Amino acid sequence: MDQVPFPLVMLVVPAVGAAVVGLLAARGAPARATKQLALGFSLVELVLAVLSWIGFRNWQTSGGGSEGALFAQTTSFDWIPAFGVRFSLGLDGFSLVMIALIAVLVPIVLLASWEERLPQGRTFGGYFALLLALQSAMVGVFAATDVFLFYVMFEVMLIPMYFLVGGFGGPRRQAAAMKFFLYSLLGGLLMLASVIGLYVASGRVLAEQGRSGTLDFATLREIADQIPLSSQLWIFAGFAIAFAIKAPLVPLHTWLPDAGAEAPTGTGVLLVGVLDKVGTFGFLRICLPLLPAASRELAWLLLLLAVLGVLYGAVVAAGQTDLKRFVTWTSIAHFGFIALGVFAFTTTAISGAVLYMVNHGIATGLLFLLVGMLVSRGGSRSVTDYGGVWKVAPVLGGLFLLASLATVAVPGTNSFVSEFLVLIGSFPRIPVWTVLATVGIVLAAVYMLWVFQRVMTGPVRGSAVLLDEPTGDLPAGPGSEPEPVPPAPPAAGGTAVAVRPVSTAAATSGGRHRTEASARRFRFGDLRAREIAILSPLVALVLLLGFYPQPVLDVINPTAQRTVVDVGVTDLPAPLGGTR
Amino acid sequence: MTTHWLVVSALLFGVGAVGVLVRRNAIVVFMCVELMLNAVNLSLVTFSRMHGNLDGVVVAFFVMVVAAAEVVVGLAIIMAIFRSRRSASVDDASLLKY
Amino acid sequence: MTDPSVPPIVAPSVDLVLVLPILVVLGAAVVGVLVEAFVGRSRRFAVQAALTLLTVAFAAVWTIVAAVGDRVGVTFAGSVSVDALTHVAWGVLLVLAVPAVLLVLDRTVEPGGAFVAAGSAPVGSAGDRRQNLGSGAGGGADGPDGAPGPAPMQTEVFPLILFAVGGMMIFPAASDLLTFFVALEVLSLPLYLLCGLARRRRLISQEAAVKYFLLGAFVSAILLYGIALLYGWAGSIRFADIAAKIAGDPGTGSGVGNDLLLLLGLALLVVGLLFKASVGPFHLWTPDVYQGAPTAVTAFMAACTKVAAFAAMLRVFLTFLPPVQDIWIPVLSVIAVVSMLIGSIIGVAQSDMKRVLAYSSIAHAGFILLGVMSLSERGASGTMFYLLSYGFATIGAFAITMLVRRGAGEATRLEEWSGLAKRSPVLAAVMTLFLLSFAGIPLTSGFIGKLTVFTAAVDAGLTPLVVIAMIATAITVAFYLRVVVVMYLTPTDRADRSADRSAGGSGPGSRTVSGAPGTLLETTTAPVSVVVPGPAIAIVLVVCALVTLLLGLAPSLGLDLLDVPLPLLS
Amino acid sequence: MNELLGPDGSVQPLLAGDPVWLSLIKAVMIFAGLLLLTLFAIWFERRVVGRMQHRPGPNWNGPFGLLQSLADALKLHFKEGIIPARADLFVYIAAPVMCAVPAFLIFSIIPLGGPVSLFGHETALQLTDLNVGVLAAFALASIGVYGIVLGGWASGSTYPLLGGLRSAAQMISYEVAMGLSFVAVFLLSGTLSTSAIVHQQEGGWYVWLLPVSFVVYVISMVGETNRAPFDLAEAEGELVGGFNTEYSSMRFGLFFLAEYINLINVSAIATTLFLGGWRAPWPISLIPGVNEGWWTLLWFFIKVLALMFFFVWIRGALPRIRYDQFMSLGWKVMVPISLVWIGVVGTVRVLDTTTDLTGWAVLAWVGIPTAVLIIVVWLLFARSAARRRQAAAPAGTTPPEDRVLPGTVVPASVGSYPVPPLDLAVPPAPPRRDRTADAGPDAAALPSSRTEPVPAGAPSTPGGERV
Amino acid sequence: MTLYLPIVILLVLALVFAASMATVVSDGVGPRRWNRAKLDAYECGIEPTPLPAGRAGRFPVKFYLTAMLFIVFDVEIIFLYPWAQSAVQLGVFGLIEIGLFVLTVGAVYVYVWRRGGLDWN
Repeated sequence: MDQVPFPLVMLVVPAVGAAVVGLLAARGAPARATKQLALGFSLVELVLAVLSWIGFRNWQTSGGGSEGALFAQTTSFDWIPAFGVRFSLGLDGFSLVMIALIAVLVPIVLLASWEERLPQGRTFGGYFALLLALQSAMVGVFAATDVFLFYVMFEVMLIPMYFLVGGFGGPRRQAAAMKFFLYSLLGGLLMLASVIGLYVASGRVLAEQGRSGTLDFATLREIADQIPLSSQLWIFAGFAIAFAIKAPLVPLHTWLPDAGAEAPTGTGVLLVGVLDKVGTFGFLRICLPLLPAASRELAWLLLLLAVLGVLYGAVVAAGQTDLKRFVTWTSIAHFGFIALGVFAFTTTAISGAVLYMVNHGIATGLLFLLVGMLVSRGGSRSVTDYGGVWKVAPVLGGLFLLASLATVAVPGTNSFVSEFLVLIGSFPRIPVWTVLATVGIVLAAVYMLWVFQRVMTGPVRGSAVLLDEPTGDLPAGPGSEPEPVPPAPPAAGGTAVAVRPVSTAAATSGGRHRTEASARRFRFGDLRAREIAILSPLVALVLLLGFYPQPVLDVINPTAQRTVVDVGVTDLPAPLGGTR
Repeated sequence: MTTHWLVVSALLFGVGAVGVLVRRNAIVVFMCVELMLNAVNLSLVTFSRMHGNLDGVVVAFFVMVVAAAEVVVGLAIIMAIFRSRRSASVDDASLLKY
Repeated sequence: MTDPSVPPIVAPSVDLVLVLPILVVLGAAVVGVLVEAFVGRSRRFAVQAALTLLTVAFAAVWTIVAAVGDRVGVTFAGSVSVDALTHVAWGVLLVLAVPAVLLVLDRTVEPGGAFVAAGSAPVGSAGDRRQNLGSGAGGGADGPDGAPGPAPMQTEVFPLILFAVGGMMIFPAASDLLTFFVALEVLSLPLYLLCGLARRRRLISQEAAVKYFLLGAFVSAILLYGIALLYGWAGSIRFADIAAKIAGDPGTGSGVGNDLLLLLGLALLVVGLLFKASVGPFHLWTPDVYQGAPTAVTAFMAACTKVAAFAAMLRVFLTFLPPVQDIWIPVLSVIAVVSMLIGSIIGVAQSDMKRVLAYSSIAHAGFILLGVMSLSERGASGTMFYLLSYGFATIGAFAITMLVRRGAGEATRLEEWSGLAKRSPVLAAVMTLFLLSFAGIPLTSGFIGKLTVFTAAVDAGLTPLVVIAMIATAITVAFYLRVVVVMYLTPTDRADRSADRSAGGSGPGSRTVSGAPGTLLETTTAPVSVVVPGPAIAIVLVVCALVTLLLGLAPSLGLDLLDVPLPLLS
Repeated sequence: MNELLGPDGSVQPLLAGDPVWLSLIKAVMIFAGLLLLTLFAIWFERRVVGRMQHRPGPNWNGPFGLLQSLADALKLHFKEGIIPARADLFVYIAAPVMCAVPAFLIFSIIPLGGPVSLFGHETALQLTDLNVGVLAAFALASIGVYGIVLGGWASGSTYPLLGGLRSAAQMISYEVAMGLSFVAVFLLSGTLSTSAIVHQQEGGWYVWLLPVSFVVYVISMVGETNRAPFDLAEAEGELVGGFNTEYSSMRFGLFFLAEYINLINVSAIATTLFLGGWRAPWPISLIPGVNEGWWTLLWFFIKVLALMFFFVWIRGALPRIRYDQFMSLGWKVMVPISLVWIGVVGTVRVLDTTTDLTGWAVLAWVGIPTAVLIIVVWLLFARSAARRRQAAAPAGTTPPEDRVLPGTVVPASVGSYPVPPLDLAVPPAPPRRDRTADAGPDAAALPSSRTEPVPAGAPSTPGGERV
Repeated sequence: MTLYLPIVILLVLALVFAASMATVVSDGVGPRRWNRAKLDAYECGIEPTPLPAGRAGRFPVKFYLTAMLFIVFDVEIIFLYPWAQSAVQLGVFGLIEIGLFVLTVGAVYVYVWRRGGLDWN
């Protein structure tokens, strides 16, 4: 059980699922069947993740990690012998938690997308197949223990994501998808250059032992110190740019708000919640252990970017009026924190960073889904089109508050633990950066609460209010009609559904403030039971990890320790005694 | 003495090359190319004499053949375009410039 | 009178078995000419097509057998060198030639074949229209109403292709300057002609031919001058002698004058080669010719000519350049960068499918040049792998270009491809695969090609170039993506959709263009339609897609076969 | 004396010692001689033709009218040199020069005689002796074609243009046959030097060994010189005066001069290559001393004169043939015959000298394949001729024809006699005058424009391209 | 080189003669009587065709074809001459090679013949 190659299985299952669902959809299978099938596959994946977790824990507790074996549940076979490339998968603490996060998020995303309004001409079969394909690729990225395989999966991940954003997103989806793809691809190609460089550099080192170059993680890690610093710096640069684009760190972040905003809600969750973590994960997986000298040398630069991201992301987020863009900007700030933790080079900070990756996925996922539900009701992404939603939809408002608090990292939510760990872990080594980043926390509270206040509190207005014109097909009240209200008739051109906020008309006609009396004819109702059910796992996780993060930290910590050792710095204890 | 021939050949080659670049009529361009080929032949033969082996002369022979084959192919193509549009000027053929 | 100073002529040793594939191909070409002369018009097409296919296939098989059996050697008095590089080049070339020939012989897309039936009929004349509309001389595919269809194509195309293939095979094997030059011409001349033989859009086609021919002849002359100068410098036309002289010359040259000859000679030679491979600033012909030539020929050129040119470049570079690489690598670097950037940046602005592919080929030429420049075993085999993967993808892409039609002609404008994914999802998916391969996305053969070539380049210390190549790749992806966007994410316009419905019921083998005269006219109002591919194109598409995928998933299959050990024989 | 000969018997070493003044004298002599010979040849031709036609020919100026040509030439000098308005001035003037100069030069490699002593200097009766002598002559002859075609073109007039083209086509066509006929000679002689070839004919003239080559050469030399019965370029009935229609005065005179010098040239080459050059003919050659010194000049000119008589003879005897017959003869008869003949000669020569086969074996090796080849070709011809006859037969009995010419109208119901094509309607305007009418269909091939639909039942135009 | 000198001498002689005949004699010695009709193209007294063939008009294609054929065969001759000169030295090998060469050109010849390239009508 311990050494069952779960990663491989978890890579294959969604891939097969994607193929099956895609084929069925192409053959005209009913949408419902394809949806259920896709959900089935994702649930299987979830079960596998749980089993894998258990197996990993067993392996860990039985001392598996201490005998030099870096990875559990490995699979490895020759792929391209000419390049010393092997198809090898395995799990360590970092990858396990990320894969678990994916496994949790994907079923939720599928369920949340159950009634998504797809652009004309698109089918659920295609959508879900692409989501599954994306899941497979993401599992591959996190589980890859060969740098080459990592790169391959890194690139392959782009394609389903590209089609998800470009094919199923909002009105400006094509430009956004293109921007996303080109950014990522450019990063990916620079990374390819670095992969090649790493291979060549390893070849030079290994040639002395009569071996040819390799891209195997374990081998590379052993010889990491023998690669000359000058080479390391170049190689590091390529990887770092790729990961900084992916993460995204500030000067390279501009694709994310567009892609995140235009992506359909479910896709956005995966994009912000998981996909972007590949960047920070890459730093941990490749830059730190394999290029330690360069990492030490260039840590200041990444830290600078991280802090910049924290502050800039927070400031810009505060200025956003588009809800989805707002969420992506908050994420940019959070990624700054994660990067800060990564490049602090202490076990606590790194553990915190990894935990932050998980927590951010959960919290932002929740927030994103909530925003999605709100937008699908209100038909507008603009903050100004909402007001007093809480009064109309108290459950939605409550959960939104929880998600906001989690995002701001209020104690008791999961983000608090990770943010705290990052900050106290970083402080001993990089006090100045840490203090600067702390400012971001304050800013986060400002922007988050401000948005919350504008959307949820105050008088009911904007999209929440029914129009004066009675249109027969409107839902009479909450919960009576499962189908969300169509925001607008489909555009005649058949292109993307041009969502014009219904409120515009209302706003100009002066019907802005309504009395409480008309609140029963609100345009949209509160969350329905199934929506609550969909969100409840995330809510549970937010709270659970807020109070008891130890199981996750147990998984992460050994790997974090190892990583710090790999970087070649002495670990600095956190001032408050760490978390172990 | 022989280097003079090389200079002549280079000059001829240059004249041909300039002709190709400057002239617009397909047939004239084509003739300039032939001039270039023959200029090369001159150098080949000169070099052959300088080195005292026959390689250059043999190459020159084959160059003649190739030139001839080029003439045939070129005439065929130019003739075809000439029949289609009644002009042999490269300038007139401008469908592909956009 | 015989000069006593001239040594007596000695008959050179000739190993015919070594060069058998060349002999077979060229022999079959000659037989093809005779077939034109003697076989009746109605049977000519079948005979020619079979002859060409079988010949190429036989040569391919023989090459593989010979390569596996490691039959190597230098023959014809040192002018032809059949070594691993030659075998690999032949193998790649012939393997690519088979699908290219299949495209050429397809007659389902264009009734009567994609080539002109009577090249001598003036464009637009009554005779010209007659040959395209039917009721011309019989023998072509008959229309549904029993009236004779368009006149069958000129089958001289097949011998021409065989001659070109023959030349392409000699080119990388040539190990003296004379053979080199002759091979270059043997491969070029048929191509010039083939470019001008399109059935549709003949004016553009002929213009492409003239353009290609004039530029090609000009560059041949330049290359020839390079040959003359090299000979003048070394006193021998054999590669081995020249290489020995270069290597043996301390500091490359005893005097400035001599150095100048070597430098200029090599430079001009290289220019010629780069032109043929449509690299960098020597690419000017490429977009026009690719656009104008019949699409099948374009595919053939894009795939096979590149193989021949780069393989020859490998031999020339590997033979001559190592001692003087300090001078040459910077120059070539600039060229490679220019090629990559021209191809990628100008390509972004293109709106014609064939031109997009042409600029893509220019960019790819720049990438491939990196592999050649690394002057190593890995570089050589990487180059060949790249050519193989690029060749299959490009043939496949052009095959799909053949299928998308408006009226009677090909619909090559990008906007005409909008919504292709809805119309024919499989074609769009396959096209996407090819485009991803061009873009170098992992799990496609193009990625492995890039990987091998770039690895070799990094190994050779060309890291900055690789970085630029990566950026260029990213730019090229922009225009590949545009095609994908157009196919998948752009809806078709209404007129097309209605036409699609009416033509939608076309079963296998039937054509969406009707055979009735008057409807075949190329007009902008005609709907865009997708032809159901006939067996030949279907095979090509399947093979290209499979190879692209297979080499992406399991590249060792190809990489191991394409090993080029150094040094080369000469 | 033999040490002054090259290894293959050429007189190159001998001539290499010529001082410049001697070359100059020789050049002047050849130049003057050719002019005189031309005057003589014109007179000769007119006299002989006159005799053949039962009339006296020129007999007024000088003894036997010998000065008639001179009078004609002088008259030409005093004629007005017209330059047509549409002529391309430079080329128009240069063309006759281009025609005449190579004609003079060809004679420089002809061995007029054997080694003699000239002004106390041992030399040969030959201006120069190149080791590519025949090739040089061949090349110079080709340059003459330029003069003709350019002259026709530069006149800016239709008839000269067509005449020039015709004569260029004719000359290059026969040049191929001529060139091929030389190959057999080189095979036997192993050299291209004219004097060496003459030297090697000591044992026997090549005309006996290579009769086929000789015949081919003689026919092609008539074609090459545009002489009757092959004088199609100047066919007065068809093309007025051919390429020189627009020429007058001595520019015309130069063309005329060139034609006659070429006549002498080809005769001289025939003499050199096939008729033993300056060697005395057989019975006379038995007399000792006739093949030496200045006697040789005599034998040479006798042979040349004999050939010229032959020229005149056939002019007087044969009618002008049709152009297609003429080209067919050149391309379809002389070329294949030459090729086969070269094959035969080459094989015999190579097998005979490089292998130890006996004479009979060689003959078998060569003869059997040749015989087979000839039989096969003959059978093929017989078949295709039969087929052609069949095709010409009434259509009712014609089996479906394989090689239908596109554009030929094969009426569905034909009587037993040919029906004229039904599309002889006269077009409203000649296409050449109406350029805009052409632009329409041309543009139609563009993707963006619309082609005119073919009118239903549009008549097909006959002719055009073949399959 | 000295072997070519006599040719140059003869060339100069002939050139001077021909050039003087074509220019000085033709244009200087004879009378000059201007007449518009005289300078027109000669077409048997009829009005000359406005566009004479060849300048802006067209040559009959047949002549191009002949030119191409000539080139092909001239090339053949280029190779036959050296072989003929050295046939004995090259021996059977040379014979076979030239045979193949002639056969190749022969294939073209047959092709042209069968396709009517040699027919004039």
